[in-house]
Amino acid sequence: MKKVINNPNYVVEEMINGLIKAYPEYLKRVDNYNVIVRKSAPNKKVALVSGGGSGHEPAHAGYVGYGMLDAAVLGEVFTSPTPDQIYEAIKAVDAGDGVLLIIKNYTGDVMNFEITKEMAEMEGIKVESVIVNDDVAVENSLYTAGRRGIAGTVFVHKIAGAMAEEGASLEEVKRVAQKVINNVRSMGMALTPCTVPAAGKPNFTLQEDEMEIGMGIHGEPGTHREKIKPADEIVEHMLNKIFDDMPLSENDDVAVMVNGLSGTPLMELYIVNNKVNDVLKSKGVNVYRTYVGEYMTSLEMAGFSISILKLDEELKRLLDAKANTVAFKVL
Amino acid sequence: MKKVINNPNYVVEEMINGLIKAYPEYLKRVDNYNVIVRKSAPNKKVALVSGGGSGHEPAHAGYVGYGMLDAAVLGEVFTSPTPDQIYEAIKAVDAGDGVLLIIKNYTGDVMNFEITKEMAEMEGIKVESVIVNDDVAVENSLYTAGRRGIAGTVFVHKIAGAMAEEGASLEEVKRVAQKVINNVRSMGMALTPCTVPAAGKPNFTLQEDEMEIGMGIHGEPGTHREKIKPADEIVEHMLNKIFDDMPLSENDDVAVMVNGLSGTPLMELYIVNNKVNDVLKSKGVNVYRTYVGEYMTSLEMAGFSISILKLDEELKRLLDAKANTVAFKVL
Amino acid sequence: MSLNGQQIKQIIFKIAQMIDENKMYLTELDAAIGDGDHGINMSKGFQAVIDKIKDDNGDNIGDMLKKVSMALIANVGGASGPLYGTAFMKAGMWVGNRREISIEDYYNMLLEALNGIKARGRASIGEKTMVDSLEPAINELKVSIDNKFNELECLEKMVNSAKLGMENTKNIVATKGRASYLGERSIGHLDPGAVSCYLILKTIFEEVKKIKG
Amino acid sequence: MSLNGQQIKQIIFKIAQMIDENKMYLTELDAAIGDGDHGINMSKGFQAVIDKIKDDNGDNIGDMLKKVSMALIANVGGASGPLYGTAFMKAGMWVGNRREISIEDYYNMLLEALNGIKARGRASIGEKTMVDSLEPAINELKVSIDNKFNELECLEKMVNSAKLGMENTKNIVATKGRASYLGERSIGHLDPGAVSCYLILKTIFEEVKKIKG
Ligand SMILES: Nc1ncnc2c1ncn2[C@@H]1O[C@H](COP(=O)(O)OP(=O)(O)O)[C@@H](O)[C@H]1O
Ligand SMILES: Nc1ncnc2c1ncn2[C@@H]1O[C@H](COP(=O)(O)OP(=O)(O)O)[C@@H](O)[C@H]1O
Ligand SMILES: [Mg+2]
Ligand SMILES: [Mg+2]
Ligand SMILES: [Mg+2]
Ligand SMILES: [Mg+2]
Repeated sequence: MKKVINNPNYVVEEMINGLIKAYPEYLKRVDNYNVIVRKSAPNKKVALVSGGGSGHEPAHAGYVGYGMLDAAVLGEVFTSPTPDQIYEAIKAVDAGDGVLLIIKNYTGDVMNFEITKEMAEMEGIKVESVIVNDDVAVENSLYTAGRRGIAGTVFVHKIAGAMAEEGASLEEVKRVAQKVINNVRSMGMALTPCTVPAAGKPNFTLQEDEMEIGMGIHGEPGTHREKIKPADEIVEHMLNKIFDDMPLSENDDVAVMVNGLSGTPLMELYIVNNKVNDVLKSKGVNVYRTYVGEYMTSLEMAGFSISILKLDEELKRLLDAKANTVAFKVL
Repeated sequence: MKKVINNPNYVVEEMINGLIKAYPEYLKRVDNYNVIVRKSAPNKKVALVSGGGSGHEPAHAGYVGYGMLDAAVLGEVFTSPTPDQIYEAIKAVDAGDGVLLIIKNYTGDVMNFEITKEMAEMEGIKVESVIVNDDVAVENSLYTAGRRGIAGTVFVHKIAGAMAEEGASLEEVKRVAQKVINNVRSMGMALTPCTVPAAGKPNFTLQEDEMEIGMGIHGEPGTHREKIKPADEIVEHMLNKIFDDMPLSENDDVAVMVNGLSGTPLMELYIVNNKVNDVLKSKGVNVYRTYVGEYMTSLEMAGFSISILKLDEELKRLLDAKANTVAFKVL
Repeated sequence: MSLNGQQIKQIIFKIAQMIDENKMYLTELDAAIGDGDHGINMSKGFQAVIDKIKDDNGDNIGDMLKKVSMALIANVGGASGPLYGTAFMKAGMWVGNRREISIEDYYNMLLEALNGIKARGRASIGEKTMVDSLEPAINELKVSIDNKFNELECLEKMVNSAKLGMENTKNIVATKGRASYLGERSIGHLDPGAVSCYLILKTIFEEVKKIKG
Repeated sequence: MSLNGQQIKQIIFKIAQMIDENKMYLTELDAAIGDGDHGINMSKGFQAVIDKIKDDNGDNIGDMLKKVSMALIANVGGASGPLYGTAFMKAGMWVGNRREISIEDYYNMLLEALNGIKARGRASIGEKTMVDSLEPAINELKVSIDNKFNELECLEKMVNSAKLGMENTKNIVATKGRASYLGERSIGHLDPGAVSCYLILKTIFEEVKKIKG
């Protein structure tokens, strides 16, 4: 395990400290909790709370700030945070106008957030939640745990966050968050595994010439494993899986996110986007905005995901609204 | 070689296309050249041009935009761009107020940029240049090629860019760029090598438990190789090398950049920053701003660099001035 | 059978010890079809349980079980934390301030726990989860009680049924939890949660046998 | 010796061919103490040179050499591009619109080239660069011309001296270019630029010998 760390058991603690020390103008920590909140938020607005296991940085603490999240709850590496932590986040940011929980669809996350929601409701706090499930590598059916939540989550943070910043009600913020979820689809692939520090060894293996298509952000299995192909072929396959699940028509407006899982250089992400853009244009789809970078990573895993968000006028306006967070800024 | 690419010979071309397609609102390409310029710049201002080999993304094209660069010239991977390319960039952005070339101190870069400078001067274009040499892993003496230019370059782009945006003269912009260079020092380390696509194999090897201290961003050798140590010890050693070269006093103000070389996850960079911040505070140094992320990478290399910039009031003002580029934004 | 709070506390301590002994085993089971942390999670949680109730005098069984629940919820993490946490919470709510429990009480507590798990996990039997060992065990317990078998016999039959259910998870395609991402590839593997649940029921039986036998 | 433009053009073509044949060798030398691209760079550059001058009738030697220079500058990349480019540029500027060159002209052109390289690279002899084969070669050429040796003898002595200088780079610690980052570790390796420079001088001698011999 080649990592720049001190002790595998304290990576989350030291990471939080390093993050707060880097950006005290944006972030502060709730004492004794792995909860990061905005340095300053307006007194009256719907608060947005997200979170999940660590190891996906900049998600989610990097999205805490003006126009996005009010709090992020950080679990251990690849492990859902527990309700006591989530509850503390809710209490820290609730300003009386209600709290929206943005949850990625993993059994542990969903249950831990939902227990907390019940706890908070018992205390009279208005809490709503949405579950992001953009990963088309997993079939969505009543008889499975359903699609996983991956990089598309960042669009939910951005758009619901902009809506909340505008002063909308909890119901409105939830509505627009759910609209994003209904209109975003993603798919990932991996070239290499990653190593959870406490485990000390990679969570799976791939041969020198192999890749896994549909790989999840914790190394969950994808649709299949095959020999590495040229970037363009990989992209075409992944986009087809996305289109199968969410057909696009001519003149549709979309936002694109080409998300690096961490080990893949930006150069390759741009090469991927070159093809993504071509395919979309060839279908007559209008690419309204593109985001290429590392938004939702998977420790040191090499690979990427593509997310496509279908836009209407409301989503465009909110996507372009001002945001000022460590990892996502719109001037 | 595990890469998401199509053809090793076209990586730069496809990367440029993917970049422009991602950010048409920020960037455009000079036809037939590997030159990327601002979508829109004021008619009258000093123009900033930087560049170098590719493989360091987001450097330098990611810094083209409001408040930073006017053009970036992209060489082949790890290879200086040639004068015909640089010349095209100069011609594309010169608005009559002169052009500042920001060069990283590598023999090839320096000579190619200087030849171009002479060519442009012969055409009556006012051109000045500065050479960034922040890497303290290399001793600076009249009898060596001198310190290399690494991540500290981004501070030069930011601060000189802000000065130019304010409408300062070429001499003023050059003065402040040189002030940054005089006050910035960096040092890097690597855990893994990287592979130039056209070469197809790693440019050096490191054992499973080894790291190289002082490694350059093209895999140039550093000061020494040793067994991996805890993050805190590595940081302490690197900072000491920086302080040896640029002593800091109590109450000095500094900006810190913890720069990932690409393969290292953000989590580890925050852990590094946790220690950097502690060491600086223990010396009574005031950390004015911190930047943690991937600013000047080295293909898929795992590792990081630390840059320390000593600040005065002028540098603080310019560091905080508005910037709107793909990879660096200040609201 | 009439167990008092002190005895229940001792049983919980034994469960914690047993989980610790099976930490690697459970983790390996999870590594095959999940993320390889079930044993680690559970053991961390039950360490916290011990801390939380070690000074409890057992006078209020309901309160004690709620403490167990909170410790599990706050410390296990992952899917099994909220599930086992909910189970103990529901059992504790049902038992309330009773000072002793009978075999019928025990049945009712388990039933509440099962319903809590199913509601929390939106799971039913046959999805390759802990429900697959717990639900048949409870059904068997009910039949045995109705048949007026003696208490230890009831518990033994319950454990045997849990074991069968647990073993049967090998034949099931997971449709809940992480293992569901594997689809058909989950066949042939035991579900780690079903195993930990079986082991807990087995520990309860063995401890009651020691106390009563 | 009086070479005309056509003959010089043929010599340049031979140089391009020789560089191509030594592409891997030069690249390997560079891999040891640099970034492993010197042969690739040079071969790419001389391919461009051929393209650029293949239709040149050689009437204006100065212009032709400037074309060579531009092709090298625009296509070699790296450090050697501007250096060799400057060399041919300076040589071309000196020769101007002469239609033939003598051995003395040749000496002056080389001297201009050397000075160009040294200025561009801020290098002097003993820094483990191409200067280490070029400068002794030029000095030797001067002495031979002053001694009124015959022309082929002058060139041969020049090449021998270049060879000695090139071989001596093994003993030098690099203080310019990428190899300088290696410090002491650069000892024991030939400098790739010194080798390519020696090979170019050698090719020139061999071609002149063919033409004149
Ligand atoms: N929706 C669910 N309903 C009931 N049990 C579940 C559900 N999801 C997971 N489980 C149980 O949880 C176990 C996994 O627990 P654990 O490994 O601790 O959590 P995680 O999967 O979050 O790492 C599974 O073996 C299964 O028995
Ligand atoms: N400052 C300098 N002055 C003279 N020659 C130099 C200088 N720097 C490098 N060289 C020459 O250039 C050669 C390397 O060329 P090449 O590999 O093509 O460029 P790069 O080092 O940029 O990859 C070295 O072997 C050396 O002879
Ligand atoms: Mg697990
Ligand atoms: Mg887990
Ligand atoms: Mg080289
Ligand atoms: Mg090179």
